[in-house]
Amino acid sequence: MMDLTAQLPGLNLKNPIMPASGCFGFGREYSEFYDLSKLGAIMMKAATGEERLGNKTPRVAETPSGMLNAIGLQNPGVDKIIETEVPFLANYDISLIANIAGSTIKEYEKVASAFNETDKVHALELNISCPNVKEGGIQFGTDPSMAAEVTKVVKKASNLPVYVKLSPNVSDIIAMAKAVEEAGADGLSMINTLTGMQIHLPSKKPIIANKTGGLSGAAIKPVAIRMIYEVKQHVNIPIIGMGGINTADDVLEFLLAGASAVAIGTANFRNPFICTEIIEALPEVLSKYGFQSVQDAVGKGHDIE
Amino acid sequence: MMDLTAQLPGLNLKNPIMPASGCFGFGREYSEFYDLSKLGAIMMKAATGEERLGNKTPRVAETPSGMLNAIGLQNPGVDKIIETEVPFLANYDISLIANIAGSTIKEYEKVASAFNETDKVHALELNISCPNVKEGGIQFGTDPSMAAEVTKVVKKASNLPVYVKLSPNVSDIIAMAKAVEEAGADGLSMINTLTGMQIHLPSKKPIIANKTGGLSGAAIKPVAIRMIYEVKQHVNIPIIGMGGINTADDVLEFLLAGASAVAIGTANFRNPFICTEIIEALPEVLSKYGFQSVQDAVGKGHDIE
Amino acid sequence: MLKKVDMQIRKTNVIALDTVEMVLKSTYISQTAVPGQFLHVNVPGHTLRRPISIADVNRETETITILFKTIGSGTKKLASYLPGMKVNALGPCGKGFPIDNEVPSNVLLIGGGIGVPPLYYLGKTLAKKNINMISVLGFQTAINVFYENAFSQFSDTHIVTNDGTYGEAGFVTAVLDKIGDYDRYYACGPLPMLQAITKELDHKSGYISLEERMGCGVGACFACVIPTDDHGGYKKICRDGPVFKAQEVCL
Amino acid sequence: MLKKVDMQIRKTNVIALDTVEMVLKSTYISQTAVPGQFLHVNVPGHTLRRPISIADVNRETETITILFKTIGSGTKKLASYLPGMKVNALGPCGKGFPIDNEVPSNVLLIGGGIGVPPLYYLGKTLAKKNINMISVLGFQTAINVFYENAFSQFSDTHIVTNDGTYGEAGFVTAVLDKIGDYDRYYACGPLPMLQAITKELDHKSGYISLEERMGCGVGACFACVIPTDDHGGYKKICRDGPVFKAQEVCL
Ligand SMILES: Cc1cc2nc3c(=O)[nH]c(=O)nc-3n(C[C@H](O)[C@H](O)[C@H](O)COP(=O)(O)OP(=O)(O)OC[C@H]3O[C@@H](n4cnc5c(N)ncnc54)[C@H](O)[C@@H]3O)c2cc1C
Ligand SMILES: Cc1cc2nc3c(=O)[nH]c(=O)nc-3n(C[C@H](O)[C@H](O)[C@H](O)COP(=O)(O)OP(=O)(O)OC[C@H]3O[C@@H](n4cnc5c(N)ncnc54)[C@H](O)[C@@H]3O)c2cc1C
Ligand SMILES: Cc1cc2nc3c(=O)[nH]c(=O)nc-3n(C[C@H](O)[C@H](O)[C@H](O)COP(=O)(O)O)c2cc1C
Ligand SMILES: Cc1cc2nc3c(=O)[nH]c(=O)nc-3n(C[C@H](O)[C@H](O)[C@H](O)COP(=O)(O)O)c2cc1C
Ligand code: FES
Ligand code: FES
Repeated sequence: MMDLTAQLPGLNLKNPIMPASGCFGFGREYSEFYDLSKLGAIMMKAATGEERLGNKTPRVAETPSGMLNAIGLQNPGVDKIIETEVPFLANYDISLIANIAGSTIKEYEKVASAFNETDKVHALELNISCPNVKEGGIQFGTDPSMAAEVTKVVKKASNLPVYVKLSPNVSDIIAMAKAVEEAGADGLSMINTLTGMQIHLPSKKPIIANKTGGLSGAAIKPVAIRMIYEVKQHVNIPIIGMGGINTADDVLEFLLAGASAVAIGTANFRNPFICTEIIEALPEVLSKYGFQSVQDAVGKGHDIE
Repeated sequence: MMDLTAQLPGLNLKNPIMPASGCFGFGREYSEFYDLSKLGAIMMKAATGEERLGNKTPRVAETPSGMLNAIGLQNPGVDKIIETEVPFLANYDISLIANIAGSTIKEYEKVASAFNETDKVHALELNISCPNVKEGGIQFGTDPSMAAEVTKVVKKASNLPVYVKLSPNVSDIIAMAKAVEEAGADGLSMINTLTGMQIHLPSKKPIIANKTGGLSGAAIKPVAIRMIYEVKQHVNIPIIGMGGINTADDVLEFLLAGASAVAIGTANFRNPFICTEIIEALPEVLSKYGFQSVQDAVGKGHDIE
Repeated sequence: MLKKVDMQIRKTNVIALDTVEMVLKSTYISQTAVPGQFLHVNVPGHTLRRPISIADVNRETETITILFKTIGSGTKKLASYLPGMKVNALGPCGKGFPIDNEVPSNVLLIGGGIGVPPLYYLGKTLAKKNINMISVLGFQTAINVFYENAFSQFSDTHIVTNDGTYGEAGFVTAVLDKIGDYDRYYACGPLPMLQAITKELDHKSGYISLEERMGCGVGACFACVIPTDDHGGYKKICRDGPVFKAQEVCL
Repeated sequence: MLKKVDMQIRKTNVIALDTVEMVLKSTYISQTAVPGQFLHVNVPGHTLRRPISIADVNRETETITILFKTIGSGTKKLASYLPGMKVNALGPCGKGFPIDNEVPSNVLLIGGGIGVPPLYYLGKTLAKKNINMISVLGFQTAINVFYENAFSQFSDTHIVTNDGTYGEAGFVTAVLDKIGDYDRYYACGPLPMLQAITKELDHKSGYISLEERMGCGVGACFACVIPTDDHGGYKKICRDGPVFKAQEVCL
């Protein structure tokens, strides 16, 4: 039998598949389609210090092989999430990863320590790359020293392993990855969305009310693979890969590039069963290409030198 | 009758459509499909100081709604181009834009002054963004001060208007645009390709021999539109827009974002007639959305404030 | 409960300019859908599904009818599908119009353009409860008009066209004071129409069905929110709607 | 001259494992194509066209035949097309095999897998010139074998399978010294096969047909180059090839 398990700091996954943050809410809706315990883990929707109402609508637009979104971190705030959402997810036999966001370092700190006090969350995903909020967010994601600083603060505020989610909207992804690794990150999560825009011809305005939005879906997969491949050669912490995964073949491509586990975002919208279907298809794909386990494939797209 | 003309420094275009550099060679092949005089202009394939043989093959790969390429600036060298290719193109009633590339500032200078001496080239496109060569190219494209420096040298070496071709692989596209504007650029050309990678599962290696390649085609259109829209608000020089154009609707989207003319690259490969078909379709699209001319639509996707 | 279903196309028909009527076979949807719910329809080659209202249900033939306007690449592709081919959808999505015992005996249905379809299934359902209905259906121009006869089967039907090429001229609001009395209205159509109606009829009980660009269609992505009146909250159109009390949301 | 043509599918047939034979109607291509040229085939929904060799031409019926293996999404989609549907292609692309008066009277055709198709049209054309031919066709395994009978019509045909499940066992090179004499060879197949053949037969005159991933297919993008022997130059497979003199290029 194919060994699908993946071991990463804080995460003992029965398989390497998890829904990506923001594309799966807190699991309630998709729990009506299948038993969430089938998943390796869940990356929860971003939590901020207080409730956020997010951006004006329209918040999404379709693009060739992808989509734009500018939700704007709408969420009920970290306390409410811990009170009502975490207990629901704790019913399932899966690892829970809390995605934390903020406008200030203080806010990140607050959210991180709040999750630290529950014993139901297994890791934090530090979202320094959300392109859809006015303050904070993206600055942390494009400046290595700011990224390092917020990583340090969050590491201090919490005992949970911290996966820093990197933005692809940078000149030098390796510098970003190294900066947060040195600052104590236990892992990386990449990539977040590429900033994009679509203009609606009849109204002559950007379709997304926020004007710009984050590009996700198959269109960005080559950028994700490139960045993971490059970063893998320069850091020693594991990578959770994401960006355009739609098939088990795609998952293997991410593993070969250097991801130890993967997240699936946009593809859930077209097919609510995508995560479970990929989990089912993965053993055959791995064995077709000569692998005995998920672990076996990680990083194998690199020259052995 | 719809006025399709576009006036940019050095370029009096009968229509705003031109094939993008590297996707049309020096026009010979496509001249067998249609009369090149129908085009507004042609952006020639990159010229370097000496002949270059480019990268190993495979040099292209298909991606969702796009493709990767790593040709590696293969070209016969600027002197040969001036001797054999420019005279051929000079037979047509179109503007000629020479795309110039190099590994060192000296090489850029050499290529720029060589083109300056022909009277058949109307403008230079300064390629500081080619991601597929080991030295030079991309460094100039991600560092504002280096970009400014090479722009200054090229401006000095030539009397031709200079359009600087920006790379999208940067954290701050506005800083790049402003730097080259201040350095004397007459216009901008954007965007070049996003760096990406695809891994071939059977061989477990990147498909492109160069490993990474440049992502082009419809997939990158939202990134192009976003960058042009942002840059338009911060510079006063015209923009030649490109990245994923496949239809006359796409052209209008680029005009609304702020482009004064557009280039079409990857789409030529699927449809050799794409440029002429778009030129034919454009008047109807413009009038459908209430425009009297190409010029009328430029920048109209921005709030009038 | 929301399911992912494959439905075979039984019939397609162009019933007005750029407007397609499509009959689909689905045991599950036909047995569970209530008026006002929608399908989140997969269109191969597209990243996002398309939300389309359920316009009619036939429990005997286990079929449902949708009506859609060909706008962009998704609906154009859908329009090219032939009987026998399959369409995949999530459904029935959202909450429909409340059809409880408290429906007053005189109601008004107001539909604008492609907002007309969900009102048809609603009207047919209310007709079985012997509710008296008036319908006001607005279209841009004569060649857009559809389902006039269908609505006439159960309601006093008024057609309005913006350019006056058919029925009354103007917007649906133009005829609202010329029709009989009613105690509740149900409306679906473009946002400006709903804004005008909810303002003009703010003394009446009313339900409106809203549109918004959607991601997941199931309530997970927060793409399709609408502000509600109670302290800055939001509701999700795909899950809490698309039907809301007129006073519940801020248009 | 290269043209962009719409061709109607006349027939499709699965003739071996994952191998489709497709007959297409095109007056222009059927009148102009020479053996070794290819079509650059459009597959809707894909950014790049697919290069597929012309396997046969019938000037009376104005049809051409292509044979392709379903590898990835493009060829799979093409394989799903039904007679009556149209396929768009650029063609005829490239330069074919030289079939001048200097063709020696004894030649060898060597095809590997999906490199077999262009040799069929070549063989049929040479047969009309009364050239004696030997064919060595290599496949992976028995269920991949196709066109044995077709080649037997004009040549002494040897089939080789890697696993020995049909014909001789091994690679095509295994039989090269067991066959009759010949003065020139024409080969098409996977790169390792061509490398082995050109090495082993470097004393013979030979022509080989090459494959490479393509962008434009017309010579404009420099995607499909191959180094040539003369001072570090390159040739374009799509325009200068796909057929080259064996000694002209560096494999
Ligand atoms: C709850 C609900 C019910 C609907 N019922 C119907 C119906 O019964 N008949 C009908 O013709 N139309 C209906 N619509 C509108 C319909 O969803 C759009 O016309 C359709 O999605 C357009 O898709 P397209 O590919 O043709 O257009 P494109 O412009 O190519 O679509 C691009 C993207 O924008 C979205 N989009 C574009 N217009 C709209 C819109 N008006 N509302 C929501 N999303 C949009 C698409 O879903 C897609 O994600 C409904 C919308 C909603 C939200
Ligand atoms: C001159 C020439 C003639 C050919 N003749 C035939 C033929 O007669 N029959 C046949 O079955 N195949 C032939 N091939 C190979 C054929 O082009 C590929 O099998 C096909 O492009 C695969 O497409 P896909 O969508 O199925 O695979 P994918 O892997 O999905 O294709 C992705 C991309 O890679 C390219 N690609 C993948 N494999 C190859 C390959 N081996 N060569 C070139 N490009 C490739 C595709 O064109 C496409 O751009 C020929 C190739 C060339 C260059
Ligand atoms: C609608 C939507 C909402 C998202 N919200 C978040 C979020 O709250 N936090 C976060 O870190 N990433 C968020 N993302 C980014 C995804 O987690 C993921 O990194 C990205 O979409 C790339 O993966 P994909 O192509 O599989 O969607 C969001 C993406 C989408 C499409
Ligand atoms: C095969 C290929 C070769 C290219 N070569 C060059 C080049 O030599 N110089 C250059 O400035 N850009 C080059 N580009 C980039 C294009 O000019 C263009 O900026 C980019 O492809 C985006 O446009 P598109 O999506 O319409 O292709 C090349 C692109 C492709 C696909
Ligand atoms: S569309 Fe995702 S929450 Fe409504
Ligand atoms: S494929 Fe473009 S030059 Fe050959």
